[in-house]
Amino acid sequence: MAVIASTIESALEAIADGCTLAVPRENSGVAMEATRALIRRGIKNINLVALPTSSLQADLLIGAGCLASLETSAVSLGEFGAAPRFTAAMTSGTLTLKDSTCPALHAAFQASEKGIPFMPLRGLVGSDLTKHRPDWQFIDNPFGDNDPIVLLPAIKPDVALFHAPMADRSGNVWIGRQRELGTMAHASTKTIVTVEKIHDGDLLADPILAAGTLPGFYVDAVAVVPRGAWPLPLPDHYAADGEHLAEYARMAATPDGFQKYLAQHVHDRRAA
Amino acid sequence: MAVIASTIESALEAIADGCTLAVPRENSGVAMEATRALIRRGIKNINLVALPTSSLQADLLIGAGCLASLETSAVSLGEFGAAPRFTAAMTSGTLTLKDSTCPALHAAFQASEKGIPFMPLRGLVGSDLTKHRPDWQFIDNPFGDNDPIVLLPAIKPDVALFHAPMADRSGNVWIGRQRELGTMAHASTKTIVTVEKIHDGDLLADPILAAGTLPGFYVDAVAVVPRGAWPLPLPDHYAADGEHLAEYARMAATPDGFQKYLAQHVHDRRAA
Amino acid sequence: MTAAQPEFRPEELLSSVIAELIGDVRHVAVGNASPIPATAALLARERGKGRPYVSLLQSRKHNFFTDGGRELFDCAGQGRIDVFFLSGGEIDGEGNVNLVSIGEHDHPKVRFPGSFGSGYLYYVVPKVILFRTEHSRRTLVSKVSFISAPGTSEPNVYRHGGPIALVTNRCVFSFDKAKKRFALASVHPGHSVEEVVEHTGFEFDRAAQVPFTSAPDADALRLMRETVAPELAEIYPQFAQSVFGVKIVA
Amino acid sequence: MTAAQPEFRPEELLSSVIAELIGDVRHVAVGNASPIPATAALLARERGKGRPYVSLLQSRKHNFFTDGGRELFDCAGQGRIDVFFLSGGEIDGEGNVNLVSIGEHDHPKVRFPGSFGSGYLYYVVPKVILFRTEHSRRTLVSKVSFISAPGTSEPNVYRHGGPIALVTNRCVFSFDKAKKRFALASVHPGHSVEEVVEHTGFEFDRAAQVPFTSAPDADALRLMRETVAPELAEIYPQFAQSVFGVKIVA
Repeated sequence: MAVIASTIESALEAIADGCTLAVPRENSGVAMEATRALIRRGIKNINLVALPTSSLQADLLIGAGCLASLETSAVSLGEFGAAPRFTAAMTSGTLTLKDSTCPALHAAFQASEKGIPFMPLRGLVGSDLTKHRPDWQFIDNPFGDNDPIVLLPAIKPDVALFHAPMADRSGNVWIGRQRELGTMAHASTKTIVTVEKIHDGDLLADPILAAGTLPGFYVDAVAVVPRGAWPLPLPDHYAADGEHLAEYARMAATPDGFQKYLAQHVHDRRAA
Repeated sequence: MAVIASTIESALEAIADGCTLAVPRENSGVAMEATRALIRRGIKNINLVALPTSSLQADLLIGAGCLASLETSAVSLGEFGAAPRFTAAMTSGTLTLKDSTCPALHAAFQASEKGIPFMPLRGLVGSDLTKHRPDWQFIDNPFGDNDPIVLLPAIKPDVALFHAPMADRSGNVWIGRQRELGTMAHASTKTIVTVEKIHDGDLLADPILAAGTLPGFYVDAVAVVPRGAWPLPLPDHYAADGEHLAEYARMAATPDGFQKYLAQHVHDRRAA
Repeated sequence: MTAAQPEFRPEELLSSVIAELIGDVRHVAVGNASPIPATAALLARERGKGRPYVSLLQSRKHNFFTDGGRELFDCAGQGRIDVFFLSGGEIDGEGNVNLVSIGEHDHPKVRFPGSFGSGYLYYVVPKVILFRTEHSRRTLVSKVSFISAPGTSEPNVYRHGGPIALVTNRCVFSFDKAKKRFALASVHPGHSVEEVVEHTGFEFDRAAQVPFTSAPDADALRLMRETVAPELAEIYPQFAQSVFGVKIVA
Repeated sequence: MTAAQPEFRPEELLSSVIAELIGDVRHVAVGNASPIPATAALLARERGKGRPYVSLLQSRKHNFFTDGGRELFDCAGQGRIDVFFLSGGEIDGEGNVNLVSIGEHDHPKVRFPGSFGSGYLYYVVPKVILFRTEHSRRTLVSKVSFISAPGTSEPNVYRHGGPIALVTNRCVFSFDKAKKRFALASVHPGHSVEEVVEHTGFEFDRAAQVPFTSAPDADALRLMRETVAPELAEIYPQFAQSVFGVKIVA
């Protein structure tokens, strides 16, 4: 169902102010250039859901004031330290956060993928995470005896957004081992993908390629954005730009520095 | 963890009398030669679980008296008609059957894959299937209001058995789009696979092949059995042998004819 | 029927009427061993210039699924399948289908293959078209012996789907969910209301005048014969040959 | 320590003691940004001649996962991960870990990145080794401000996993599940029991005589330096260079 959009901006049209937006973890194919385009557009009040963690993407959107809320099991720059805008927003009490744990996010997306209202998960009993999640419910496992188990409501985002190695002209997208991207698309009403390149031919026609392909049936728009995950990595394609991430960590440590970063690397930068 | 077995018989050692054995539907890679080897060995009291349907494989095992019970959402020879030994066993009341519906089997295997005791499923309310499944439970959906939903207990087979296009020497198995084979392996304690051929090299080393690969970590034994799904099809590799299936349907229509079929096509036949 | 009406085969009539029932939707999925529904879905796609998306589960080429056997059901659960086809060893007047057995469940008189996905898909696919060519008191019964999937559910039951029609070799019934009852929508050319009444085991509504099922127009026939039939030959070679004269290539 | 004892770096000591704690198991998984646990796991694998299977989540080469980000957790839920490593912004004397915040949850004084998978893995992985190099009253506290995952659970709670030990830059604590309490198992060479008491914010058991942590033997050092270090360089180039002198190849 997908169309190959002529510009990244047109591909992103379905991501409206106030929508619930699902994005993958930092090393699974994050649509960073698309994220910068959304910030340039001045997007507002996004309910961001990270499957299951985030790094630069969430931090940028937080710092740029684009989020209404965030659901994640962690935000961190990894070896480059804490995520500075996330940390600042949390300690100043300005970000509404739904703290989760990784498998809970995976399970809640799978619930939506399966069209079921909730998914049970082991663990979590006695964790303070549950105190802040009135949307999670405990029941006594009907197949056990005095066996509390948490039920997680399905997460059904309006839009899923990620970056992948390639798509064909029918909008089939090769995701490889990053199967959670498929689940994210299945769980979301719409899916928008940026890709490194267009694959000539039909990704579904070759059984070997088809095994790693998200069918275009689930995809609403595709834009070609070479190095679209930069400065984050694209698995098997390019590594993270550590120098740039270190520079981000330095600049974003202060509100002024972050504004300078936005000006330099988001507003003055356009997709190739 | 897999070893490439030198004979099909040695690969099948873990399938003991009385075990719960998971097998895929008729067009997903059924290990038919392995099934014949099990019948030759005289296997008994198997609790067979078909994910989610079966054809010749279940019918042969029923006719040969190998099953203690069967869980499936259907047994049929498709265009070749009803499965004669299944039908005869049912109408004579000699087979213990757990009638299911396809997505319930998928969900129950996914529950086991996820290490959760049960999985909810929509549908089924008001179906007579539920009258014969005391192991299924209804609850009032805690996220709804007067909203009955069925909970299916996880299915955790002792062994999963299927046939696939190829494996490498580390026991990594290429399953392609037949992702339910991966779920079946994850859900089962052990997994045994027959393959058309050995792939030289590491299936996990190439990202394109890796996307369709079940890691050898989950696989306990692999045996090379060219045309190991015959007379059933192997997707993208060979079609069903319709002539043979028609012959089976004819012969298996009577107990004597079935015994003749067993003698000719099971006991007198050995793996290449 | 006028002399100008082109000739057609019964399979072409059924395919054409099912294509009409499909209507303007996004996605039609067709299960195994269903050559007439497959013809209808592909015809609908040709007439809709690519819409609906058609998934033929039996085909490798004509379905996009890459997430294993569960994807069809997950896709339906997501609300992404608009039309599906079901049949039944028995179908009753309330739209209940029986794919399991007649008689005692554990020791039945008649055993059918099993429920397949009906116990789920009937609830979540908005337009389920029941299709059973054999129209007799054996198949269309007053009350099924075993409910694989019920035709209707109580208002509190999560249900977005269910039967919209039942197509047989004699007629088309429409289904009224509120009344839990079929109504005779049309009788195929060459058949009669009396014949339908005689061979139907359940009560159904009917108007004083029941129209004949619309014959396929010239455009539909051309599309089926020229465009759809060669596509069908991949998975239904016998059917494509016997109905449309497509040569079987080994 | 005798003169024959080879010299070693602190990271080598920690890796060696963690390799001992891993023991004879089937599968060790190591999360992101954990170079010392990764060294330990690879050392254990070398000494076990290929057993345990080691999954380094940060590596493309050293993990087999092909079913997306959920597979690690599914695999653990299946009982197929025997050892995992967790850390905490705070760890308390009952083995509770805090990866979330200090102070009010919605307006904290200190915010950590988040719980990651701890709220699940701590319950289902039989041997969780807590690892925190910074051993201070700031990190090892009497009671964590927020429980990302508790050290123990009531008997009716489904729990096959939990902490077995806590390794710091000063010592090794073992964990007694029944007593819900750590015991000082050994003190690293160059450190003392008094120092551990001074810098630990929680109460713990200790014997009258606490041994020194066993130094890595010559074989372990050789394996780490010659075999493990080059493997590590793929994902921890800085670490492999600074600890083991592996040259970084661009």
